[in-house]
Amino acid sequence: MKKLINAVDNVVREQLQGMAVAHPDLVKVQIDPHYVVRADAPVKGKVALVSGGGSGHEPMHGGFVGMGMLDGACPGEVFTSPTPDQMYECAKAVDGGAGVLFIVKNYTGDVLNFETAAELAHADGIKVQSILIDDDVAVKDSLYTAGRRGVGTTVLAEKIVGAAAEAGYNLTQCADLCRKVNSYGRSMGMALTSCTVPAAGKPTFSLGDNEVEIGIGIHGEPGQRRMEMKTADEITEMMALEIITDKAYTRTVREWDNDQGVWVDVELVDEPLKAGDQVIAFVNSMGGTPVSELYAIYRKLAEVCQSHGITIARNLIGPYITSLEMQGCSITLLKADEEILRFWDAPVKTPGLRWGV
Amino acid sequence: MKKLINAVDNVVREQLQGMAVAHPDLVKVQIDPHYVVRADAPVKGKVALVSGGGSGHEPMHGGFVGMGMLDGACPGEVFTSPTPDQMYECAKAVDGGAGVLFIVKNYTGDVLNFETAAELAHADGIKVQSILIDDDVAVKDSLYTAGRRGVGTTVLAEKIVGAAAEAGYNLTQCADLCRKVNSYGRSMGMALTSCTVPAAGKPTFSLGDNEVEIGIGIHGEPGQRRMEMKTADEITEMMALEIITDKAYTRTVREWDNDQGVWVDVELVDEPLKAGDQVIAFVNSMGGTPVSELYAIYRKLAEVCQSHGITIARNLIGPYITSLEMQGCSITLLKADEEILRFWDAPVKTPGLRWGV
Amino acid sequence: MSVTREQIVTWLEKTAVVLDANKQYLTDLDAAIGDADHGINMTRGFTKVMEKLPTVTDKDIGNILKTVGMTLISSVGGASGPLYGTFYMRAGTAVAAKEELSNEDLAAMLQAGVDGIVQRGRAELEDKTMIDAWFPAMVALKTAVDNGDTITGALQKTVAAAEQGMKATIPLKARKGRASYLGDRSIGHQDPGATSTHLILNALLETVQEGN
Amino acid sequence: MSVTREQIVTWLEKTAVVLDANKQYLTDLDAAIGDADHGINMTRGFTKVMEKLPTVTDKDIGNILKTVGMTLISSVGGASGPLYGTFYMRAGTAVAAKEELSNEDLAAMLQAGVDGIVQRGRAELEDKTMIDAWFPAMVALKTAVDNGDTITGALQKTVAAAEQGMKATIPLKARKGRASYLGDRSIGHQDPGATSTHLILNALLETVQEGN
Ligand SMILES: Nc1ncnc2c1ncn2[C@@H]1O[C@H](COP(=O)(O)OP(=O)(O)O)[C@@H](O)[C@H]1O
Ligand SMILES: Nc1ncnc2c1ncn2[C@@H]1O[C@H](COP(=O)(O)OP(=O)(O)O)[C@@H](O)[C@H]1O
Ligand SMILES: [Mg+2]
Ligand SMILES: [Mg+2]
Ligand SMILES: [Mg+2]
Ligand SMILES: [Mg+2]
Repeated sequence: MKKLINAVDNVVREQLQGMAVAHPDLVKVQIDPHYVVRADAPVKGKVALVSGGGSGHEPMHGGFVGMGMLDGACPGEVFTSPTPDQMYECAKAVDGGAGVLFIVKNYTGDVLNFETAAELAHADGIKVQSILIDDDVAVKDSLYTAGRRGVGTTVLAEKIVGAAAEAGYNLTQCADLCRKVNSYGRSMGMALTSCTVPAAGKPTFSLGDNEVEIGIGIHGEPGQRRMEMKTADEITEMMALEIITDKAYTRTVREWDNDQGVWVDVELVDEPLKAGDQVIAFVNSMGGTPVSELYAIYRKLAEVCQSHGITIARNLIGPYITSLEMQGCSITLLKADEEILRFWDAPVKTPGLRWGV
Repeated sequence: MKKLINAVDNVVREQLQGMAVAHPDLVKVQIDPHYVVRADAPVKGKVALVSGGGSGHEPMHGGFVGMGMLDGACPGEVFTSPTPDQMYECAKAVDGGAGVLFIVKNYTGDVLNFETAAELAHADGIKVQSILIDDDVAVKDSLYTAGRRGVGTTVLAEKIVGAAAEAGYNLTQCADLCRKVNSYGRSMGMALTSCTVPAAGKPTFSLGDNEVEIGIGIHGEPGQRRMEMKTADEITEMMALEIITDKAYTRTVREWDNDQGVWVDVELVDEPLKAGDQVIAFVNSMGGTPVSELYAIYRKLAEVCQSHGITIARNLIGPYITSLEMQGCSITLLKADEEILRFWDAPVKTPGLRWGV
Repeated sequence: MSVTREQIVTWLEKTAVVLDANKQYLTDLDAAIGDADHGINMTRGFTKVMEKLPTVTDKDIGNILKTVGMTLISSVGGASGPLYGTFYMRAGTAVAAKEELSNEDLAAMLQAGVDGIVQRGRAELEDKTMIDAWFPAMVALKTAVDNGDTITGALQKTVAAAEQGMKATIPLKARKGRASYLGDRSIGHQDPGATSTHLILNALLETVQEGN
Repeated sequence: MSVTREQIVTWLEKTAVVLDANKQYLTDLDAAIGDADHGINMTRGFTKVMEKLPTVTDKDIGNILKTVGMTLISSVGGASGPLYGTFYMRAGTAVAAKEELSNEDLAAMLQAGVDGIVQRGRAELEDKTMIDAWFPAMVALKTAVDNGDTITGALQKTVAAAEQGMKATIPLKARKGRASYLGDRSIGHQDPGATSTHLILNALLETVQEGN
């Protein structure tokens, strides 16, 4: 394993310290328990957005803390969900009285730990809502799996709901918008190489010179299937079609009822994309794939969308939700209505995403 | 070789086409000869900035075309300087009557081809100046080498001089500022892995599991020396010290005299950094190193700067001048006076760098 | 026959040692069908437990186990953190204020802990999770205790059942946790969580055997 | 004895073939001390030359060579593009309007081309560049022609000198081009540009030998 790190046990802490010295104007970093909050937190009267998850996906989530996006982020160990006390402390640090929205990627670890955190925060009198992101079409059914993983749509949701919170949406409105964004977003990823978890010291899986993993998540885990290497056009078309032709997706998720202080099961249905839809297209690098290759992907993606009557209204191209140094990419298409586009275009000022200001 | 590409011969063209569909609001892309110009080119009365070089360094240069930065960029084949006719056509497309400044990285190929382009543009009645970027302290003398390579400072120069041109600097003022930025900037790079040139199909060099290359350029060429892998802190300190303790650097460069229409040899001296200086610190990924590792580097860099009495006034952290998918990083310290900081902070709106707008 | 507070402490110490010794093994199992961190997670958690343990060894068993649970919850993260954390929390609650455990106490403790894991994680038997080791182990202990087995005999059956359940995860297709994303590709691999469960129960057996 | 227009065309065709055959070899040489593209660059250039050539084969030799030079300049890029481009441009100017070349013409043509490379690239002998092959080759041709050698004999000496110069680059430390960044690490590797120069001159020799 060759990485620009010091002792493996200090990897996450030192990266956070680097972020703290680099961006004191944007974020404050708390070490032990680890969390990142915007420099001006808590923002009085504004709904606070908190996300978190394992480290190794940078710039997500810490790099998305700042004006117009997240109020707080809780980084766990590499690829390991953070713990409830991090989330709880972070929620206390950012709550400006209007409540806290947890944006949770659907992984067993993240879900279980955020559940405990929501209970702790609620017990403390903080208004909490929690929305699950589960957009990965590579996971086909939810009955025989832990359900679709939360991947690319997370970045777009954090941007869009962040702008809504900034614009004065209340907690329920933010939660509703976040649920909508999740239900409008679909993603699919692939890997050319594995990544190496620092503490593990060797690649999580190994791929032949002529093999790729299709339908991967973001934790260096093997994908849905392994196949022979193909051209960028073929891979792009394959992934875009899985997204575009994905059927309605129904599953039951646990949501927090803040009034009752209990978890309730709700059934959610995502409707498929259809001709005539506008989308935000997000082509993401898994960390080790350079942006130049993403443009080749985007070129073909635009073609496939067009041939299915789907209009790309906005795009985002680059490494935003990564798996350490893994080579590969993911594609996210998010159906975008006027509300979503308006908040997408709103100013954002974070270490990892910035425009309009 | 596994890359997200189609036929190797189409790599550069397809990436440019992707950029064209992705950012029609920011850039116009010309295929054959290849060049990228800002969407509103030519901007009447404004000095036009043109840079270029081999492809494979994305987002540089095409990703830096837009308001507040470059007017035009000429991408060659991967790691191969573009040709004079690209540069000449690009210069014609962006000249708004106030002349064209070529920003040229010091590589024999880039220098020779831009020389011919300057002659062609001049013959056509376009006012031209050409400034060389040669900031790589890994190259020790200029007498027995082709001189210091142009690396990280290029990105900073394009941003700063781009803002100055936007603010109304005339051609000579832009050239003088660019020369100053170059003489104030120093860089050093290192690689953990080689990269693979698509047309070559295999890694340019191979490194043992416990080896790194120190003092690399940006073309996947071997570095100044090979050494045993060390910690991020040790590597950062070593590179930072080579930059900070670098002595005055004297060399003779050819500059274009637009009045006489001839090349003249001028001697340039870069003064060393000293305690009390303010700098812009730029920690760059070579393409395959994730931003999380850059933050660990930045943390140590800030420490080393502080212990030498150097204040980091601004920073830039991310993959901006890359070598395809190479893992590794470079550090640039640019001494920054009030003029430089003002133009650094000015708005910029390009596919690869954006703020303030 | 009973399990003393000192033996509970020894069990936890042994657990820390055995998980550390199997760190790589558990991580490798997780690399095959998960994200290559289970051994790392468990060692991180039990290293923290070892730091905390000296401050509570004079407390009652319920208190000790709840401290272990809270330490795991706040240091492990991942899926295993809240699940194992819940196990020790609930186990501790079941034996609140006790200074030593009868065989019946032990069976009730295990049952409470396992119930907690099921409530949090909602896994069922044959979902290819730690439940596939915990559940048969719990049943075996209860049956043995009901039959009046010695503590050593009862725990031997418990560990044997856990081991069998662990091995039985190999041919299963995962339906919970990260491994479920792999679908058929999860078949043929042993579940890392079921493996750490077996190690933990075996540490208890060894503790009790040494005490005799 | 003379070199005809047809032979010049054949020479260029042979050059394209031999560079293509040595594409990997030249690129590998460049990987060792440069950026792994010299073979790719030269093939890209001569592929374009082959596309252009049919449109000028009825023109005079000066015209043909100048077209080759302009094509290389506008299609190769890198350091070798302008340098080889300048060679053919200047060579063409030196034999402007000629339909065939005397031995003296050939020597003058080579001299003009090499002078052009030196002016553009400012390399000196032993800088470990293509000049280390071009320069001794040019001197050998001039001497042989002055001595009244046959064209074949003169070109044999030319190619031998180029080959020797090419091999002599191996122990040198580079002082120009990318290889110069390597310092001492450039020692022990043959310069790719000197190697392509030798191949180009050898193609001329072969053309002339076939014609006899
Ligand atoms: N819903 C669940 N119920 C019970 N056990 C589970 C569940 N999900 C996962 N597990 C267990 O957790 C183990 C993985 O733990 P670990 O690797 O530490 O966490 P993560 O999956 O978050 O990386 C699995 O091997 C499995 O035994
Ligand atoms: N200043 C120079 N003068 C003469 N030849 C040079 C000079 N610089 C480089 N060369 C030649 O160019 C060759 C490299 O060409 P090539 O690899 O195609 O271009 P680049 O170095 O731009 O990648 C070197 O092997 C050397 O022979
Ligand atoms: Mg994990
Ligand atoms: Mg080159
Ligand atoms: Mg795991
Ligand atoms: Mg080269």
